[in-house]
Amino acid sequence: MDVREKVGRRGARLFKDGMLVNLGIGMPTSLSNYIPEGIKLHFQTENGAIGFGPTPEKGFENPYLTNAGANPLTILPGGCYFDSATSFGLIRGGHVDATVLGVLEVDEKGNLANYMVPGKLVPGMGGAMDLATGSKMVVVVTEHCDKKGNPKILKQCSLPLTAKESVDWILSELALIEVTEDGLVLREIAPNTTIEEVQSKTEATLTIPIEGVKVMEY
Amino acid sequence: MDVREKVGRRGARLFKDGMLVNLGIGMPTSLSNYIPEGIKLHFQTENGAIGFGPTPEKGFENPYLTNAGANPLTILPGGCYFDSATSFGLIRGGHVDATVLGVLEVDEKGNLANYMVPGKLVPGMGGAMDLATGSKMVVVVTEHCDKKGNPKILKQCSLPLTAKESVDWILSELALIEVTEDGLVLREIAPNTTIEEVQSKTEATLTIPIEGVKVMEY
Amino acid sequence: MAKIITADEAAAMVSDGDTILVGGFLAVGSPEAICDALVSSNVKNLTLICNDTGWPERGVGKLIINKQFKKVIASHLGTNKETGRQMSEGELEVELNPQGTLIERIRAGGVGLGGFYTPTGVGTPVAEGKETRVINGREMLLEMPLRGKFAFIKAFVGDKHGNLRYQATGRNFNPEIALAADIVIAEVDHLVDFMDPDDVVTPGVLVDYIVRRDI
Amino acid sequence: MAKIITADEAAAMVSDGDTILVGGFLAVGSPEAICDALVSSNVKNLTLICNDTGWPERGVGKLIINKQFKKVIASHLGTNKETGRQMSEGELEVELNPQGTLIERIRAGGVGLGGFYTPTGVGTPVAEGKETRVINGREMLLEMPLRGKFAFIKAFVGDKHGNLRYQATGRNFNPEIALAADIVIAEVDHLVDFMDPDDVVTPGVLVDYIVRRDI
Repeated sequence: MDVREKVGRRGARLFKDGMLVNLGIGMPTSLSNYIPEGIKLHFQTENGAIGFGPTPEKGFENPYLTNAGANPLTILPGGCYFDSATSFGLIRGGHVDATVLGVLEVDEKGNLANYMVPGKLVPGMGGAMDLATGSKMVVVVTEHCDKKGNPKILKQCSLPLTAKESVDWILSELALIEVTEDGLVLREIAPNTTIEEVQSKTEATLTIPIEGVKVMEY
Repeated sequence: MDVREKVGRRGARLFKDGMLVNLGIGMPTSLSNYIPEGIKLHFQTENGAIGFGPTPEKGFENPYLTNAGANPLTILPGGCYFDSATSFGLIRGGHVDATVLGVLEVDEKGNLANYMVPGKLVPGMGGAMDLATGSKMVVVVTEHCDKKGNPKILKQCSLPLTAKESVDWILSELALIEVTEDGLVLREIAPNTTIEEVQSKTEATLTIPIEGVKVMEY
Repeated sequence: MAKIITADEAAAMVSDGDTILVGGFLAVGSPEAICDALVSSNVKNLTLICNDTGWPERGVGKLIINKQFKKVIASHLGTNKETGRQMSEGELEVELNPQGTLIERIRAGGVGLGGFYTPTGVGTPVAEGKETRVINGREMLLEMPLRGKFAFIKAFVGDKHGNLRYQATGRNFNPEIALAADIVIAEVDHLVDFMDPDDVVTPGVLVDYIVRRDI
Repeated sequence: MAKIITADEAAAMVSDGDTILVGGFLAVGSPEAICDALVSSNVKNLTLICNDTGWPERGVGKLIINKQFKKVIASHLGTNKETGRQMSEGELEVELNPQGTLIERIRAGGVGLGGFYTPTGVGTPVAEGKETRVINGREMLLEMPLRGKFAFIKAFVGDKHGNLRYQATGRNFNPEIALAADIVIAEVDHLVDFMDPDDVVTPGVLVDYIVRRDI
C-alpha cells in the first residue's frame, strides 16, 4: 500500500452516509476510491455540479462537463448543476459536510497553509480558502513529513495561511490526528509505527487521549 | 378622458423601445394600455417574471403565474421566470429601465412617500423601496391634489419616505414635471389648464424652462 | 435521498417558539398542505420569515388567523387584515423589510455572508438604528443575515434525491429559503425518480424531507 | 430582441483600456470565437475579470499569450504559465481573490450591493488592507463589488430575445457576469426562436448582442 492508498482507505471512513463532500485535487481525490459499502456520498465539484460519477469512456466526454481540474466527468441520476455563486454559497454557507484538502503546513490551532510559498510564483487559491473556511468538517491529507524529512505538522504555520483555525482532522500515512481546542490529539497510528516515532516527526505536541491511541485499520 | 387615461396616454410616451419596465399596482398599470406603435417594452413583475402578456381568459389561469397583486397572468414568447433574489437583483442593480409608482407625497428633491401614514396601519413597502431606489428612471403618477384639494407635490415630504431623491418625473392629469438638481421643471401642462393653475395647486416652486412649457398631447 | 413524509409528520417536527421560513408570494408558491398541518398541530409562538402573510384562507395567512405567531418578518401584510389587527393590538410583533432587502438577508444567511450594504431604505424608516456608509459616492445601509430552524418550500416537481423545480412565479422566495434553515421540507405537486441535472433549481442535498401532494 | 452580430463585430466594440468580464472555468464555458476575435483585433491594456486565465490555447489564455492585459483579477492562474511569467516580470498586475469571494463580488456589482462581509480570507494574505468586523461571533472581511464595461458569455442555447441557457458545468461565472457589465455579449452554440420561460437561466433583457456559433 502506498501513501495514497493508506490515506485513501482510512480517510474514506471519516465520512457518514449522505454527506455532501468536496475532494481537492491530488491526494484528496484518492479517498473516493475507498468509500465503504453502505455509505453513499454526494460529491460536489466547485465549478458547478453535485452527484458526479466516474470518468467517462474515451470518446464519450462532454466538453461542458468537467471537474475543477478540467478533467471530464459523468453525472449520476439525482445529480444537478448550478452556477459558481450557488456553488460557493453552498460551500461558504456550511452546506458542504466535508472537504478534503492537501497541505504544505498545518498547525496545532488548525491553521492551514496550502496555496503559496513567498518568493515562489503563486498560482492562486482557487476555491481552497472558501472550502477550508466554510465546510463543516475539514480534513487535511498529507505525507507526514516533507520531501526533506521535515515535519509538516507544526506548532505554528510559517507560510501564509489559506484559512485560520479551520482544520478538524489531519491524516497522514503515519497517523490520524484530531484538532481540538486543546491542541492536537493523536487518535490513531499506522500499524508499522509507534507513538514515539509519530511525535518525533511532528513539531506540534501530540496529546495522548485517556482512551488510548488505536492502531489504524485499512 | 378620466385621470387614468390622461396619465396613461402621456406616461406611456415616456418609454423608449426595448425598455424593461415595472409598473406599480393601480394608476401606474394604466400606462400599459397606451404603449405607442413601434415601442416594444419588456414588463417585469417583481414576483418573478419578465415578458408577461394580457390577463388569461377565464378558465385558463395558471395558479402559479400571477402578478405582484396575485392576479393571473400569461407569458409571451421570449418571457422568462426567476426567483425573488434575481428579481430584486435586476431592480436594485439598475437593470430596470423604468418604474412607475403611485405616491402619497413627492417633493422638489425627488423624495417619494407612498407606503405609510403615521398612526395608520402600515401594510408594508413590498418592493416599492427597491424599485424607487434601483430603477434607472422613476416616474410617479398621481392626481395633482389629494381628495381634499391639498397639493401632493410639496417643498418637502412630511410623511416617512419610501426613497430619498429618487424620482425623475412627476405626471398628473394637469402637468408633466421633471425633477432636476435645481428643483422641479414644468415641462408640459394639460390643454385645459394654465401654468398659473398648476403652480397654485403645487406647493413646490415650478421652474419654467427657457424653451417654454408644452401643451400635453394624448 | 430525501425522506418522504406526510404533512402532519412535517408539522409535528416544529416546536413552540421555532423560527420558520415559508416560501410563497401572496401564497402563490406556498406549501398549503404543510400550512394546514401546522394549523392542526396548533404549535404557537412561532417567528415567521416570509414575503407576506398571505390571505386569511391561503398560505401562512391560515396560521395568522390561528394566532400561531409571536413575530413576523415580512415585506407586506396588506392582504391579510388579521395581521394588521394583531399588530395594532400588540398581539404580534412585526418587522417590515423592503422585499429586495428581505430576500437578500435570507440569501446572506444561507450562503454564509455576514451582512451586506444596500442603497434601499436610505433616508426612510427602514434606516432607523442601522449603520450607514458611503460606498462609491452612494449612501448605503448595512443589513444583516436571516436564518431559521425550518424552511417550508413549495415546488412543482421534486425527485427522490430531493432536487426541486418550480413553475412560473411560484419560484419566488423558495430557492433562497432552502439555503437558510437547519431543516428543509419541500411540498411537491409531483414526485419523479430524477430530473435533468440542468433542470434542477434547488439542489437535492439541501432538502431533508419531501411531502407529496400527488398521492 | 438581442441583436445578432459576428465575433469580429463584438471584438471591435472593445477599446484599449476597457475592463472585460469573461465567463468560463479553465475555459469550460468560455466564448472561444469571441476570444479569437479579440486576439485578432489586438486591443491592448485590458483589465480582465475571470475565474482564471485559461490555457495557452484556450479561453482568455489566448489573450494572455498575446499580451493584451495590463491587469487580471482572478482566483487561479496555474494552468497558464505565461500569466505567471508576465506577473513575475512585472508586465502584468494580478489580483488574486478566493473563488467564492470573486464570484460574490461580481454578483454584488451586478445586483447593486455596496459590498458584503465574508469569513473567507480572514487571517490570510487576502485580508491585507481590508476592514474586518466580528459578526455573530465570527471575524469577517469587507469585500467590495466588481463591475466591467463588457461581459463576454458562453451559453449552450440562446433565443432571439436574448434568453440564455447553459449546459452542465459550462454555467459557472456566466450568469453573474451577465449582470455586472454595461454591455453584455453572449456567444451561443445554438440559437432558437424562444425557450420555455422556466428554462431560462439568464434573462434576455440583460443580453445586448448574440454571437452565433451554429452558422
